[in-house]
Amino acid sequence: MPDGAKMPDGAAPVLDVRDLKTVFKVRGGEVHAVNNVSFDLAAGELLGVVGESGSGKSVTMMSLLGLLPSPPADVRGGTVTFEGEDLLRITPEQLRKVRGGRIGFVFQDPMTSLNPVFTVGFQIMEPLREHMGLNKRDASARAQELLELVGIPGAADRLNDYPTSFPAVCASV
Amino acid sequence: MLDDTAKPLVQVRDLQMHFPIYSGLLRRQTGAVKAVDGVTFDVIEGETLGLVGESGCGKSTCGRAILRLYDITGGTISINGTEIGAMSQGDLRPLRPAMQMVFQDPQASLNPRMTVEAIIREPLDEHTKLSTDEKEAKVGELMDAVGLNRRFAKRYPHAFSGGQRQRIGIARALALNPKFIVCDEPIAALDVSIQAQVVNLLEDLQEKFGLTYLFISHDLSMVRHIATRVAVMYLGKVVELAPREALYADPLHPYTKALLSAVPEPDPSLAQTRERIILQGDVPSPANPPTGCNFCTRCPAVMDVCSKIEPTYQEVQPGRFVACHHYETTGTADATAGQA
Amino acid sequence: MIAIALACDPKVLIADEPTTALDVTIQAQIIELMKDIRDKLGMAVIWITHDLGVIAGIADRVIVMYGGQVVEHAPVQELFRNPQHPYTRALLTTIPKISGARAKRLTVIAGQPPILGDAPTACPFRDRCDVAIPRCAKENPPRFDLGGNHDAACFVAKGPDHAG
Amino acid sequence: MKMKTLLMGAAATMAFGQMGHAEAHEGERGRDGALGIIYWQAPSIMNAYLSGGTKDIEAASLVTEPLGRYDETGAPVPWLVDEIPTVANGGVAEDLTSITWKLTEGLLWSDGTPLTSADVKFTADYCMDPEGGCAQLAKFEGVASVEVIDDLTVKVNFTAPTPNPYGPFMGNQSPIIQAAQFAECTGTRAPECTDANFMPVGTGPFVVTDFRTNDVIQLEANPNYRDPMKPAFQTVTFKGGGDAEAAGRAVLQTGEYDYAWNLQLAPDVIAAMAEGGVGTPVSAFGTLVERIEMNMTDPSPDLPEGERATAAHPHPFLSDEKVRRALSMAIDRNLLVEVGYGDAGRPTCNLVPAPEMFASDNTGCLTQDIEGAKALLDEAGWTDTDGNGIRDKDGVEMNILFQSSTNAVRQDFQALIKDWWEQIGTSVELRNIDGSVFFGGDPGSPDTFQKFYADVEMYANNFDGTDPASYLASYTCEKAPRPESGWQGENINRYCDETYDALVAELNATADLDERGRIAKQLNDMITKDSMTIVPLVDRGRVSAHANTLGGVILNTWDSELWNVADWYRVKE
Amino acid sequence: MLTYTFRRLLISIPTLLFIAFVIFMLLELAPGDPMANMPLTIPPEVKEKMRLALGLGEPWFIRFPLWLKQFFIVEPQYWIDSAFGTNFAEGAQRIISFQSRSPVFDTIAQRLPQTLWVVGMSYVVGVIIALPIGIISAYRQYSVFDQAGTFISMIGFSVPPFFSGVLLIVIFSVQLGWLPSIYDTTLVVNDWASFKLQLMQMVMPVMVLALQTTAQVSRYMRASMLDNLGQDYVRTARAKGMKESVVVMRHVLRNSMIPVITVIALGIPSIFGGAIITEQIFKVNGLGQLLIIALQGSDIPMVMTLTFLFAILIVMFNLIADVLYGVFDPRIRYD
Repeated sequence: MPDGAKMPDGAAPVLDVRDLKTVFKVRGGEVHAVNNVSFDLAAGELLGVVGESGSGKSVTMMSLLGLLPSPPADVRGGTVTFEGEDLLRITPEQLRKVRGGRIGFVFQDPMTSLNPVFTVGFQIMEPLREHMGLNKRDASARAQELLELVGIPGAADRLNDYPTSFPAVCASV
Repeated sequence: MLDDTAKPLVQVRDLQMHFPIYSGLLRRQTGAVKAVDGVTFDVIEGETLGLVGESGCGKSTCGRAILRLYDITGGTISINGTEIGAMSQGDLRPLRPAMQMVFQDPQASLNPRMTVEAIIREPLDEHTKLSTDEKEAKVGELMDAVGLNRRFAKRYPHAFSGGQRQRIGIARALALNPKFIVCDEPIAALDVSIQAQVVNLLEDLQEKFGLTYLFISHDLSMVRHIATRVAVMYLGKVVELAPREALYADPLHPYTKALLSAVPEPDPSLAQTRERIILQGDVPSPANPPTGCNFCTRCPAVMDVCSKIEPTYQEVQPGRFVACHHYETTGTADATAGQA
Repeated sequence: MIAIALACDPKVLIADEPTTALDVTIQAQIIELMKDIRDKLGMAVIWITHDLGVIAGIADRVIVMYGGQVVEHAPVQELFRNPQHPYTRALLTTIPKISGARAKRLTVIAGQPPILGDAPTACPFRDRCDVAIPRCAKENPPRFDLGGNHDAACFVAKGPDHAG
Repeated sequence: MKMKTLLMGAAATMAFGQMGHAEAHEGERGRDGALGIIYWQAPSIMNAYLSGGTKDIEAASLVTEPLGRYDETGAPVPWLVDEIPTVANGGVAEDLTSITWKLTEGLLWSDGTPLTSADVKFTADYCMDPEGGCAQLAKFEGVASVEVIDDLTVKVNFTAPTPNPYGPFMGNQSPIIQAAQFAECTGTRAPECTDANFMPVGTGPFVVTDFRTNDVIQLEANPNYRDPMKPAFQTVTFKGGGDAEAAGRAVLQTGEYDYAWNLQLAPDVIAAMAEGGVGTPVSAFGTLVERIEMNMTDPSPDLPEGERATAAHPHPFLSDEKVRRALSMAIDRNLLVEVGYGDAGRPTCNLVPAPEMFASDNTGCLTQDIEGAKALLDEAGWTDTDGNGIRDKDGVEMNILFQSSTNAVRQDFQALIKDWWEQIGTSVELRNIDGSVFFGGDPGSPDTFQKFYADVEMYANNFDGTDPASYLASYTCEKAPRPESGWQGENINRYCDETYDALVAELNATADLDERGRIAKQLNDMITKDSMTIVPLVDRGRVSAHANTLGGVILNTWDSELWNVADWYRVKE
Repeated sequence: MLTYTFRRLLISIPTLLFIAFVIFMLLELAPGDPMANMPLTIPPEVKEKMRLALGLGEPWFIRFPLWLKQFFIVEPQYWIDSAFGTNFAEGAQRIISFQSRSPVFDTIAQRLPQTLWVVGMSYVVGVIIALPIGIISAYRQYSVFDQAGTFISMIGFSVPPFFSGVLLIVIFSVQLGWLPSIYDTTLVVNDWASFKLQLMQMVMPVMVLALQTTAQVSRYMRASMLDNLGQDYVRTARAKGMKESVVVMRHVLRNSMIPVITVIALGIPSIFGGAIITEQIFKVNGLGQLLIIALQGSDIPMVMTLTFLFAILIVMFNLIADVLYGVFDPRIRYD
């Protein structure tokens, strides 16, 4: 019986999730949305998570990073080891620095996941300024680099666009 | 050549649906979104015609236009021999029972304040003179037919899962014994395991009631499963129409090829080896389509002529229609003799 | 969106259904892009999806979730070639394919997905399972190691001898 | 009990007032600082000739003054003249066709120019200008001309002998305005002279410094006022708007204002406010009588338009004097007063309840007598022959349509009276009509009080000044509203009695005051006590309030409440 | 955007003309007579003369164009004349009130300051109080604070000003004697003492009115915040590791403010409409009181002009609200 999904070789995993348990408090009881989920992730590996809606795959990932609103969500147990720290035990402030800094998150619907009232550039620059302490000019340059990296042509001009004027493909990359 | 025994139930000729764009101080019409721009095809009685394409290509608009949910800009639509393209909405009303629609989002298309029974009965109230008891019996039959428990007749839509809600939508469409149903992305909002249930249901009903479907979807594998023939739309036009097997085995139009190659292959060994055609760029705006061939801006096999002359939509092999210059120049003799 | 996630050179990128709402052609572009970026930046990626086709083309390993639990875990080739959990098997047969033989009729997983409630004391898939045994209703199966870095939470599927 | 307190309060005020006079003469003008007056109806203009509203006329009385006024007893007092002209002192011509006023010497306008007889003549011309829309034109009825005899003497000529020549220039509705200021404002231009209409030059104790229409008026002591010791207050703030309750509160409870006008409030509300001990309510009675008018003609809608409610068709049952008397007997006036007016009302049987010299002593109606009313109807042959509970005679049933204007107190009254009348065997249907329609006088509307398309109606009316002659004269035959007269006319009952008409003529030819009093009482009795054409209910008085620190207030219902504001002063603690 | 604004302005011209006509005809057909409040003792023929002197003798199809001309041509000319010392108006007849016989615009100009001070201030105060209440209520949904906010809103919605106003007066003016119960419109603020007096007399009416604004706006704010807090982009912002304050005050608030700003803008015309009841209670004789007195007195020119001005304001602020929406929300494009 394994402890959970193990990496192919014996190298230390980047992320190691053990027995994660998340419960939603609802009127008249609790919903066990994530139940003793364990897996790990090796450096450079691409792990697929398959399941239908309601199977708990999104909730699992949100639990890792404390993105679920609490209440009603309550991450009950388990450990999430990332770079030697247990993400479930560190302070919210420390966890905040992990989010967007060392762990990135891409969501489903690019249209609703981007804030419609801020420019794309502003939204890319926000974490740069928050986590890497870049000034406005450097952040802008880096944002441009990133857009080029993800293959958006005319990155410099795109920075000042709002998400709505972005085609779906560009918004998601 | 089409099989002579196959009788077209729906004939669409040069259908156009343009939405005007107004601008300027006096709101003069300055252009139009050419959502559907000259579409021609038949739907043969008893078949399922799949209509595929990317979002924004006009496939949904096309479906709605055929049912005359819009006042169309041009072209003709004949259903069961009756020309309805230019009919007034009032004159259409008695014909409505024969043509129905199943919508994509069962959540949004069901009135949350009506019970399931009321939702299914509503078309009966509108279009038939059945007694209350007869209507009740009919609602029960319909619920049986789509696999909904009759006990749930008094419940409201929110009490049902997505798949069940789609069944309610189907039952409503079936209430008036239609011949022709436009299914507009009926499974897009459903989970994988539920999609199969709904598709099987649609197939069963087709067999049982002799229905004809126009099945609009962006899910090419599901269309391959359900459709007998498939039409591929790009930017308001049908670029290719062919029997299912032929289309999937040997797509003629470069767009169809790209589209098929982009479908993910649920077999890792095949997935590794498959060669993908990745289309570059964005779909142009239907308000301002490119000159010549609509696809010329993204076509991997583009030629000079493509950006100048619009290719003719023509039958290049028996039962296979395509609109591409490659088949005009390299086509067979009967292709050059083909009608406009 | 991806640009934002990549902004600070993360070690791990979690992508939650990043292509679900997109057309196939765009989905293909994104998948290619993600592969590129991963190769370039060397980060680990968790890719959440309900589309087995996407997974087949991109993942190294896969975990399958059902009812809030991991029901099967395997390297991608292994999973597709040799699915052990009945749910995984059903899932693979449910989806029609773009190529190959066309099934006359789609396989259906009967019933509805479970409504999650109290901590499960039984296998969450048992009501829809075609190989369920009485034990499935009494105990929630743990993940049995099937060898080759493959495990499945199913009493019926357990044991490497079954894997044949 | 409450009445007593009020009267004692009033008496005390009077006493203070008397003392105050002595005290007030000792100081110099403006010594008492600021005075705050609050009227819950806000003045919109300071020209008495362009407004019928009491609020406007009383506000104007702070600035402009008539030649003579009436005091709190209704007796005339000279104001800008040395004496009131009478036949006895030669001021009124023996043939009663003219009156000659002699201005007091040395009077100045607030701008320092002298007041002359030319101003008096101008005032008359201003109001009598046919284009001007003067609201006080009635005051100048029968005036043929106004002559300037010399700088201080002015003579008013009448077209006919006028036994009461005190219409023009007497009382708050007929103040003198300055010719120089209004010279360009006659006729159609009258409404356009905003400056003059808002800030008139006057002879009164105050002048306007700031006028905000429908809001507030600021005034200061007139530097050229005739008595150098007056007024005691340097400035006046005349605030308008809100409601009577708030005005009462500001004087009786918070003490923010010194004088509040006409507190039309439930008696217990005023009593509760007065407990604050900051101010005192005062009350006084005038000639405003709430009454029921009997329709002497048939208002039946079955009659052709043009004949309906005209003398051509006498009323089917109200033309029987005994019926009218029985209806009057069934009413408990004391209860009505208690319910509707409290201290601000008293039961009356007279159309002319005051002044004393004109008021009849009839009190015969004050006791309710339902049984007597029933007996009277039986005696007159009105019995219930068909057993439906409603008396009838000769096939005519006593179905009464009773209309009034929309007003809470009136609807209470209607309900009570309906009950009493139904007790004596009639059926009563009630109607109430919006005041602006009921009193609007639109000849096209079927709902005006003049048209009287009902059997009985209830409202209140009064007369200006102290002389009831023209008021009583409005009940002559020819004053009945008729289709030919565009339904205009004050004799809305269509009462017609030659004896009454003759007596009115006699009154109009009599100058002797005692004799006039006798005739007036006789006329009053004819139309009320004797014929029961008009059934008076309540004599409505007025309650105002002043701060305890304000001295000199003498509430006057015959003139402006502010008539003696020059004598008001601050009571020293 | 500019074209859109301009086009909307053009459309509002016929709209407003139609509104003017409707108001005029309503007043024309309404039962009411400027002479109704005159004492009954005034003989009818005198009343008739007075009526003619007011211009009521003319039929409506003469009076309506006359009013239009006075409103749109003569009155602006007078403004220009008084501002630049020109003489365009040349003594043309302005719109004159039946009651005060003075130009209605003079009276309106006189009333505007106190209305703006009291009603406007109450609006500002109400909004300033409402926004934090709404934000915190939404962020801490179902907390004690939220419940308290709901309670206050309920009071604001359900307690009418004629009750709350009188209650305040009884407590603070009658019992405690701290604040004046009657607003002094003549007070000139020119030093610290008079400023203090102004504040004191404004406190009660402003609070009474602000309570209502607070109730309304805080509910909108709360609902809008709740709407946005559940949006995907909030999750994105958190996933980017933004501070909670940044998430709420920048991402959520900015989006939530869009509909609230519209509501606030749409509420502004009501400031000019005055607060009839509150003005009446505290004797803040502003535009509301002016309108009600004009109505009571059948002062047709005043009622007509005031209602039409309100109509203009409502139309304009509707436009402003729409334009603001376009300015603040990049999703909206008017073209």
